[in-house]
Amino acid sequence: MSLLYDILVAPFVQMADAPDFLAQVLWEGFVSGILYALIALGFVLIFKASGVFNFAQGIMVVFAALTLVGLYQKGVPALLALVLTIAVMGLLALAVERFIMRPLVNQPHVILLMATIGLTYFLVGLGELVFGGEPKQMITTELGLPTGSTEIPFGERGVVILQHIDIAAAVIAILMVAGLGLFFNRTRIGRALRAVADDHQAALSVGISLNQIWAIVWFAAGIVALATGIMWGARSDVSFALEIIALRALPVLILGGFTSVPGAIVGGLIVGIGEKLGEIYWGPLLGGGIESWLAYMIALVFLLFRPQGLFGERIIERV
Amino acid sequence: MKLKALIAGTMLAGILAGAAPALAEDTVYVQLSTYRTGPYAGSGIPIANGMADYLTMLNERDGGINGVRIAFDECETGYDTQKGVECYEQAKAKKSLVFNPYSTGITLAVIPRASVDKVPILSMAYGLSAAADGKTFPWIFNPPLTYWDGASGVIEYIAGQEGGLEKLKDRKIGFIYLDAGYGKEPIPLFEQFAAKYGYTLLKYPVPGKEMQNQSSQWLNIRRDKPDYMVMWGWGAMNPTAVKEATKIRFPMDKFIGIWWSGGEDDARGGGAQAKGYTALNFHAVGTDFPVMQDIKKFVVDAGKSKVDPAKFGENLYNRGVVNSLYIAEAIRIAQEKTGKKVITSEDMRVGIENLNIDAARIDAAGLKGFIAPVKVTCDNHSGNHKMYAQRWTGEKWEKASDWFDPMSDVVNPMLMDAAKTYAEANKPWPQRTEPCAN
Amino acid sequence: MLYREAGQFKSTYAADQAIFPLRQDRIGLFAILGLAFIAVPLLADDFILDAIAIPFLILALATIGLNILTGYAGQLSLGTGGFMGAGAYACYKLTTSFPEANIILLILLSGVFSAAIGIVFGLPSLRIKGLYLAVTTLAAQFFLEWCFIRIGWLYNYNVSGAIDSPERNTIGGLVLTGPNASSVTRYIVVLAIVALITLLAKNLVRGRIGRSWMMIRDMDIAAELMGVRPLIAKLSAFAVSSYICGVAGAMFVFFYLGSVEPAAFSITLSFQILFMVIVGGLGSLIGCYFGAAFIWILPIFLRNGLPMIGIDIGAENVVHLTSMIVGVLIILFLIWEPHGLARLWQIGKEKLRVWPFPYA
Amino acid sequence: MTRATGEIMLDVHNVSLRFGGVKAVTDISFDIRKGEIRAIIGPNGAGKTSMLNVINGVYHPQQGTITFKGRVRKAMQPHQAAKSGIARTFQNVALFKGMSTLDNIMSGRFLKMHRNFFWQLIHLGPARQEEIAHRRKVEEIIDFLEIQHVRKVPVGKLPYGLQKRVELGRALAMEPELLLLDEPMAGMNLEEKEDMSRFILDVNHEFGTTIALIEHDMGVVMDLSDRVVVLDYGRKIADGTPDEVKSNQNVIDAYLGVAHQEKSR
Repeated sequence: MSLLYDILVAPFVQMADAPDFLAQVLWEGFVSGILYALIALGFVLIFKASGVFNFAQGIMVVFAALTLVGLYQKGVPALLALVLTIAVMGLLALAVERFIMRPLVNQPHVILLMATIGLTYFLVGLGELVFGGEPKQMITTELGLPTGSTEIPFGERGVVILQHIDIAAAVIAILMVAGLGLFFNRTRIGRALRAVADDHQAALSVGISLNQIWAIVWFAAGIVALATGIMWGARSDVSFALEIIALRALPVLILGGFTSVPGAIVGGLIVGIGEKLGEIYWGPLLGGGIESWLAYMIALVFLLFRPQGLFGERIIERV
Repeated sequence: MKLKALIAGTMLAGILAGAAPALAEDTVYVQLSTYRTGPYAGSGIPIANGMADYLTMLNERDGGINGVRIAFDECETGYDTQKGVECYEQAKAKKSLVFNPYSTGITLAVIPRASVDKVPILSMAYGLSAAADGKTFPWIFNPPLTYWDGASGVIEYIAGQEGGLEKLKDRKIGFIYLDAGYGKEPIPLFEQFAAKYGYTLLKYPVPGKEMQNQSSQWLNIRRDKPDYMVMWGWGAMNPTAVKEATKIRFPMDKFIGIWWSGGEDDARGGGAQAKGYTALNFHAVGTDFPVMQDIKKFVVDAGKSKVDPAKFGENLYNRGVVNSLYIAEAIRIAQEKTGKKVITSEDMRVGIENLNIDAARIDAAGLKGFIAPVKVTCDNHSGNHKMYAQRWTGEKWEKASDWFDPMSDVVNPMLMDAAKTYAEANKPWPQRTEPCAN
Repeated sequence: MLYREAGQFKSTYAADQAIFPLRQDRIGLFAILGLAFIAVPLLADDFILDAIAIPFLILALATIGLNILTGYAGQLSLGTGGFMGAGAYACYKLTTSFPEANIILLILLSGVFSAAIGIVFGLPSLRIKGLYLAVTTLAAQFFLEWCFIRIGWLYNYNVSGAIDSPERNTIGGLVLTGPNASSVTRYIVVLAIVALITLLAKNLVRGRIGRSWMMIRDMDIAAELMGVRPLIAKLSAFAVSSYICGVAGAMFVFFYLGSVEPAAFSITLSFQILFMVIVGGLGSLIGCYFGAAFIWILPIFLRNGLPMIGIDIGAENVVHLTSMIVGVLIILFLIWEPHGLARLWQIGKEKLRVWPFPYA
Repeated sequence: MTRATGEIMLDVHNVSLRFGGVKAVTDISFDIRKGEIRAIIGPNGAGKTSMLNVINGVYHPQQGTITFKGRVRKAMQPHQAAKSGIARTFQNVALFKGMSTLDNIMSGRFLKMHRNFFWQLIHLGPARQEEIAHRRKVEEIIDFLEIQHVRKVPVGKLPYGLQKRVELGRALAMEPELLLLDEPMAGMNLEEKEDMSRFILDVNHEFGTTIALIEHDMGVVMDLSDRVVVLDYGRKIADGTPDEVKSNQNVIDAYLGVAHQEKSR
């Protein structure tokens, strides 16, 4: 009985007792959810257009951030470093298209997934070789991003502390999603990208080659990765240790569906908020630290009931 | 064809094992296990630089120790136990005088092997605290003090802030730690002290692979409102924790790290708000010591160091220097004790067991104010030496307390008990056969 | 001309279905076994045995385990490290609970526990395929890792949180595990177990059960229409695979590392094994040995070989370089030779058939 | 051709199948008698393959029943269908690409092999004898289909016509009572078609296997089959002997007219 009480009642009593704390937990969950969603977003871009399950998306986030900071540390001014990093992500996209996508086109999904795992290792090695392995501080102020925090009174005596950088992260995420939406719906290339997701032939008729499209989506995913990396790096230092946390984007995708942009956002928020609530209010029952697998378990259970995700399309097998 | 294959195979084996360093008559070899890669590289790199630079300085300035040059190379462990064990095997194969695991996990893995393989293990202020019992662990050394000494030092420091150990009653002390052998090591002592002094211990483990994502832990800390926070962190965990502490506006002068959480980069992560963050230490920070000036002159300025000149003399760099200092002093003592110039790893064990850096030696070696005297004995391989607290000013570390002793009277019996428990759990634990030389 | 099957006619189906139908291959096998069982223990030093041979064999076994699941049954798993850990912790609990029992038996038994866990985490494979399954195996990986860290009972509440291998003897008094076990003893035991399990695995994959795995892998609906029940085929693949991984994990602790922290069974290990499978060749047992040798020895070679030929790039850069090379190799193998080194070996043998002539 | 009056082996009764809103098959009934060759024809998208998928349990119809050898089933699992004696080839070859010809056909023996896991492990004694006994059976099929020369070649490397033949061999290895062939001659040249027709007739005559066949080549259908059922837009429009069907006005309208034109070209 007391166990049931601990599981079913006590956590909610705690929440009601300290609403300001609950609000803080929700906010923290929201912010990490936004970051998961951004990683998942880069992933969805690539999956939609090329059917590649890009395991390396998480590492691209770190790689982009590391390149930015590393260039800065080598004496390049911040804004120039930003431009150069974008260029590097462009080169990466071209290289991926030329050396991975093109030779492996029409291979089974699993083969392409394994290739991106190979890419992951390559990028880790390259990033550390060039810029060194020690964690680096994000150049937040140099890029003109806000630092500091604001206390907002909440309830009778509580406060919620909002980090300005987190607010900026949320704003940038929203702008990014809006920008991508415009890109997809209003530009010629964007429409071609949407077409390619449905039908490769149709895209060709727009006059854009598949190869170009792949390069463009990988580049777009690279830009998303850079933005994510800056936000994430500002919260904790930039190092490849972030890679494991970036893997959290995978359960996000399972919840949201591999091909759905709104799915990535909603899935990210579910995972971000869900795992924080789970860890803070239910984690102590299991000795804590359940954050490391909670998202995966939620995704696993979810898969059993709805394999196509929240927003994905139902798959019919043909023989 | 078979013959060719055999020859090729033999050559391959040679390459794999690494050519045993072509040792000239007057050279000894020391392997330095380091990690310049991975999530712990932030802490590992300055230590690796410090270790290498001190040995290079000895070779350049004095031509080695008593004319014996020190050949050394690095083995990259990435703070990973599996690779660490590989490095240990390599150290053994290449007849390194001593093995420096630089990871509590690796130390734990090699402790049972060391006495069989006759490789002395030097785990300077880390590793298994119970290894201080020289009778049980003749081949393991952890001077100048153990984690349990450090933990007692933290409690002493907090008591000093509060005005006495009895004031700890009904206080809440939070402990945030890397959830691995290293971070768990001091828990028994904290728990024992909690029972004794009446404070409540709150534990916040941080999984190694998620150490850059501590927001849950710090949310919990915000809810629990401990009076003090103590940290056993390493690598990327440290700057993240400091940053998170500033985010929840935890009073930084009540946040105390062990000596491994006291890197400049760790505190810098929190920016100006990290002012007041405190860490223990057992050697000085900075460059105003003859030994550091020599390193600068013979190594750094000569372009023989990998250190970024701006980071020369920082805390963890100096930690590496101290580590190599112990190695070099032990070699010197082993030479004296055995009368040999080129010593073996078994001689080295005797050397470390008789390590004695007293005030006179400190002056002679240009270490005044750099370290406190250190003496290892047959019974006590650690020695419960002095430490002090340092405080972050927002830009650098400043000394925040005098040198003080750990609570040896409490800690030592616990250490010896723990050694017995360890030997019991790992039956049949070998009896010490090495004679006590002193 | 050395490697020709001319004149070797098989007059029975039994002979045709032998593992090595060719005489040269059989001779080669005996030569390798002789080398492994006799020459290596006599000639190799402790470093070769402890740092190369023993881990290579154990990792090759784990690679076989994963290859059965991924290469033969077509189910991608990223949870190998977790399953290996399950075997290791099971063995630790068994031997500390029954110190008198023979350690080799316990190691073989501990695989049963990891097999059971493998079956549980294999259950989703009935509804989930391909990429989705890969994500659910990550759930297994992270959940098991968490268990190893947080469930004190698993490591007997050691303060260090690590498990270590206590000293265990055979009936004759020969020390098998613990610090006093000699490298040669441990090597022979590992070699024997690995060779035995390889043989058993080969028997499985060439028989009815192995065919049912490959049928599911190649065309699951056609397999079902031939009477294969996906439930049984997939779960048996998970069970056999996790059993082998579990045994490998137990040996990893007891015959190689001696003491491990939970971090040893992290996702890094899972990837390492996956790379061995890819480089060695999906769906090939001999490839597992090639892959394990390649991935395990490459960094050791780079670390020690480069300085010997006068290139010193620093210990850390060797690690970075290894990571890059492995990454590139994975991609290259996937592009050029998805069947990995095993296929190259085959091609090499074909060439050898007609050597020194360019064509047969 | 009196076999069309044999006992009813399979009875499809009022079967309807929908995917979401799309009707694949609507209210279809027909039967297959023991020993006959039954053809299912119709234009593209008529629901022929869906019908086969319903018969061997890949799809579960929303409506109607399937009676096979006297047992009424509504939703059968594919492996149950296999067990009760239904084998199948596919429109787009569905061989096990990673396996050799021999292993592909051996896989057809899956249900006939019974040695358990532990015998499999040691692969001595019973398991080995079983393997060899079935190998003998498989070699008979290989001889029958004249594919000895590609016995050990991975099927992915075989030309299309041979792949179709191997697929037939795999189905035959199951020793089925009812054999479903989905366009066995699609994409073949004339010579290959003649070979395949011969094999189908031989199978029917020598082994007495009942065959249901989907085929577009009308000449083949008319020559081989005892009875023909015609589908169009998921509905049955005709059923009877080839001659009856040929003269059915609905069929001519929907399908045969086109085919005749093609033929006369």
